Amino acid sequence: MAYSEKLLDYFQNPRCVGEIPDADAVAEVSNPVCGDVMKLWVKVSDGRIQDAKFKAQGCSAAIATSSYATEMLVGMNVTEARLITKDQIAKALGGLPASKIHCSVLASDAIKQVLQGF
Amino acid sequence: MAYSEKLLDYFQNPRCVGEIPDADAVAEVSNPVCGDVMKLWVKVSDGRIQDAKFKAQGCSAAIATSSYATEMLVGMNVTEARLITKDQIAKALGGLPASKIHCSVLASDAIKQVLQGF
Amino acid sequence: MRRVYLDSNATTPLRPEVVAAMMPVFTEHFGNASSIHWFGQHAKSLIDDARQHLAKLINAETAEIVFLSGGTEADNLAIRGIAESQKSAGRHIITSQIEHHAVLHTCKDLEKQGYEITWLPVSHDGLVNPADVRKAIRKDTILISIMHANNEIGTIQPIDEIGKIAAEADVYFHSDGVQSTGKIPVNVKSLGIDLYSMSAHKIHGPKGVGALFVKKGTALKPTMTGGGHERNRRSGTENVAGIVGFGEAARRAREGLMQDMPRVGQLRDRLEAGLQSHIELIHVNGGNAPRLPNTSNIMVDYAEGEGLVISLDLKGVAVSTGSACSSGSLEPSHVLTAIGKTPDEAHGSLRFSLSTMTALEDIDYVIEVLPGIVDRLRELSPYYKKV
Amino acid sequence: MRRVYLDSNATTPLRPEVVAAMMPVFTEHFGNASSIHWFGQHAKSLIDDARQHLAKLINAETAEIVFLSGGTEADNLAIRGIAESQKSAGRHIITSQIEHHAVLHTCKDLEKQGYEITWLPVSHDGLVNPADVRKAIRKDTILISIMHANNEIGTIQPIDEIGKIAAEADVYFHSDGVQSTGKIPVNVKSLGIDLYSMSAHKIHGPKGVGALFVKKGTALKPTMTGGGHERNRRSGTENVAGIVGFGEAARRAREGLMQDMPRVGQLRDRLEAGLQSHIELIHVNGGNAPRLPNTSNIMVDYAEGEGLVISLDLKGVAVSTGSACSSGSLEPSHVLTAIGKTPDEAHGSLRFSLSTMTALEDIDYVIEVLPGIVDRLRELSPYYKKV
Ligand SMILES: Cc1ncc(COP(=O)(O)O)c(C=O)c1O
Ligand SMILES: Cc1ncc(COP(=O)(O)O)c(C=O)c1O
Ligand code: FES
Ligand code: FES
Repeated sequence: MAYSEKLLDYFQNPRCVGEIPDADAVAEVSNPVCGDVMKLWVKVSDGRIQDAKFKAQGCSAAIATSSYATEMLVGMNVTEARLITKDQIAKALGGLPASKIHCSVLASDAIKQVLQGF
Repeated sequence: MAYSEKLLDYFQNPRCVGEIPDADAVAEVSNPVCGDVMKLWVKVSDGRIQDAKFKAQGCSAAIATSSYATEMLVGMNVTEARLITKDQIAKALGGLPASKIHCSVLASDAIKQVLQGF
Repeated sequence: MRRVYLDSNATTPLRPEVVAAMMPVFTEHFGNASSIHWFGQHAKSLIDDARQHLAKLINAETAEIVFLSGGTEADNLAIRGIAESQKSAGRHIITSQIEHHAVLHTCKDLEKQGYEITWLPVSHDGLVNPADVRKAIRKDTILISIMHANNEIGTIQPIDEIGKIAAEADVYFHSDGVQSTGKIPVNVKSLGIDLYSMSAHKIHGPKGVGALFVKKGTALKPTMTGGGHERNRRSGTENVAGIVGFGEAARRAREGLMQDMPRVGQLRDRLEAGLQSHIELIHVNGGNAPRLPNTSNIMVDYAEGEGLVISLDLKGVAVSTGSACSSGSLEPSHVLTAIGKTPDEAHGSLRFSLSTMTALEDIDYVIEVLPGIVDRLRELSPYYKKV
Repeated sequence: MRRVYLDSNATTPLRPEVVAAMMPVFTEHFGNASSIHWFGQHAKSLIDDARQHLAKLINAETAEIVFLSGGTEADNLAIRGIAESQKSAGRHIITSQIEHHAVLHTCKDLEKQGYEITWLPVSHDGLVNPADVRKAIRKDTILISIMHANNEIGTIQPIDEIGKIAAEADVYFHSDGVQSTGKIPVNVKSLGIDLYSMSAHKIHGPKGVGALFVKKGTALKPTMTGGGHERNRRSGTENVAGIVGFGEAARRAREGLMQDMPRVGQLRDRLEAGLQSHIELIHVNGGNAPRLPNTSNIMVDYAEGEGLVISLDLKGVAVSTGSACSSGSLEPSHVLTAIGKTPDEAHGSLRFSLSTMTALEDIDYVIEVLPGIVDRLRELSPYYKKV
């Protein structure tokens, strides 16, 4: 298996799955190469992300990185959160095989997009 | 082994090896491709080959076919002997692998040459 | 953990009989088949036997079988060999959009070198239309290359009709038979084929061994030059053990064509029926066309293929999204795209490929575990709404 | 009958450890290394290990090792790959007259396609003169291909000097290392080599597996296209078992370089001394040059090589006249011709090639039986006069 234990855990038991009906912002991004998608909901107040949830239709790396990134968001302030990079996410999950590096783009793009208005 | 039992027998125990000091004719031929040589001595009287001996420096097929052909000659009349072909010799020894067919040319050429004067 | 292997179109384990046939070749009958001594001649006779098994499997003459390093080399030799030998006659090649990468990328390479390639489309069921082949033939057409059975969806092309069209037009006809050899009956004579690619590791033989059927009289420039092995068609010390293994695998495959393959087909049908009754919104790609008995390509709406493969793998089940070669790639399968799937749909497809070693329990285990996996992934999907 | 195998430059039996390493790969770890599931990833890790063993043997990086189907393919890929990728820079190639057919015929083929080849001569001892290489370099020279050790006479070329010359002139340098790999120390870095051919079956690995060292950054057009395996350098499902066998053979060879090879050299010297003291009028070809420790090429006056080989074979001893590939041919060896032998002399040569599996008794048996054989054949010769 080319994936780390940790990545597989986030794929099999993703955290922060779901929708936030009264979210302050929602973003939906898709990977232009494979068409995989991630949707991200956040509740923001006082410049801080109070809650975040995601849904994704994508490969295991997409799901794991999306889940991990969403979990990261909770409690973070918006300015910090904007700085999250795809490499940071990938690294935190034990790295990704070369052909899968692009999969973490979904999460970093969704974060950037969902925080645009704040 | 690509050679027949019979061919190997003629290679290992060649018949009619030697020289005829008072031969009626001697021929020496060589294979233009590999440089292998056969020398053939005959005694001829009354249009019949009374005795024949050979020497050869060549591959196993060359030695076996030379020996077999020399043995054939003994007792044959000259006209018949002239008709001996390389295929006939090769066939009598169980055939030759494709790359070795030319080796029996030594013997048929030597026969033709040694009988030229009769 | 139970391990279930349903990725036989990628590769297969060796049959025990094949291993048994190869073993003595490694250490006892290890000669170089070109050597004239006992070790060499013995090795040569082993190769001759294997060549007979291959010839028999596809109704060829032994002199028409050229041993190579695999299916990829067979495709390369067939296509490059004809392209090179016929280039003064013309530079137009006809192939399809669903060929294996070994054909596809080789034709692309020739395209860059100035050859013209016609890439025939296929129907939504994954079939080339012979009429399209006929229409595509030009005066400068030198080769038609249409695979026999597709590796991703298993559809069997009408190569008998294409063979006739090629023969009438006097154009060389190559067919990539890597997936069909040993799984369905093949008769190169009645099919009108000039070149046919085969590979051992798809039928329980060793990897790294293949063969190309080259019809007597076919002009083919070798791609690998050297010692002039294989009647000057392919140089390189023969892989005697591998060839012996291929021979044995071919022999067993031929013997099993009438018994084993129908059983495999039944298992495949059981798999499809079982999955369809337990999982909503799934579709069998190529399901309306004649197919290999061992292959099932299933499109799962609202789930992504790699995630399914990884989830199944974590349950011990080995399947693939498409062909193994491209499994590292994000690009949607060119085969599924060619049969009209969107990239999104293509990305949700799973290939199950069985073999004579597949057991009923393997199938039932998949029917047991896959529904839960699909449910779980669908629940993650922002688009899926339970009906 | 006692069987003595002294044709190791043609091929070798597998070491038992190599067979042991390969066995589980056939039936258990049989996955396709491109598959993402457990079977595939396991296969991939086995290949990675083997790649490390190969890299270590010649002091390369793992990413510089490309697995192939044999030494012939390695030579073809190196030469054709550079010729194709550099053709806009030039079309001149420098090689020697004593290369293996895999290089020789590939260069001949390129010659027909419009490339210009300089065929460097060798000395009577079988060595290329580096000064000749330097002189032959032109503005349009794209490749120098000089073998490391010759397969027929075992002479070791001064490739360190040639490597320096190539580097100074900024010309790619390929060396056919099929006979040297694992027999003498090789350090591709210090030798200044860009491409180095290797083959498993010459060092107790399986036939049908080889490798090409390709220095990082080398532009090489692939000759085999398809699924893009081996970092796009060579397509085709990897021969996992074969590669594992090659890895194990390389590992053992490296471990044995310092102990086994000197012993092999002593046996070879014993053979030459023994034959020279029992048979008059014999000569060691290339005997004054640095040679592989395992190779002895002996010219026997007044006897023909094939007859000697067959006679020895009938006594259970396997040797060859020249390279195995050309053993079916009547033509004199191009190597012996190049070192100045007449066709006649060349035809009277025998190649003995030993391996780490050769026993002292094997050597003594040959010393015992060969004199009688030579005597018998000489007595048949019309030219031989006993002294
Ligand atoms: C249809 C088809 N052609 C060619 C190949 C290539 O064969 P090989 O894996 O032996 O290189 C494969 C399998 O990989 C295949 O499925
Ligand atoms: C020097 C040399 N190069 C290349 C080759 C070809 O290697 P292979 O037999 O693996 O094709 C050989 C042996 O046959 C050889 O001795
Ligand atoms: S393959 Fe689409 S995001 Fe990973
Ligand atoms: S090889 Fe010279 S005659 Fe047979």
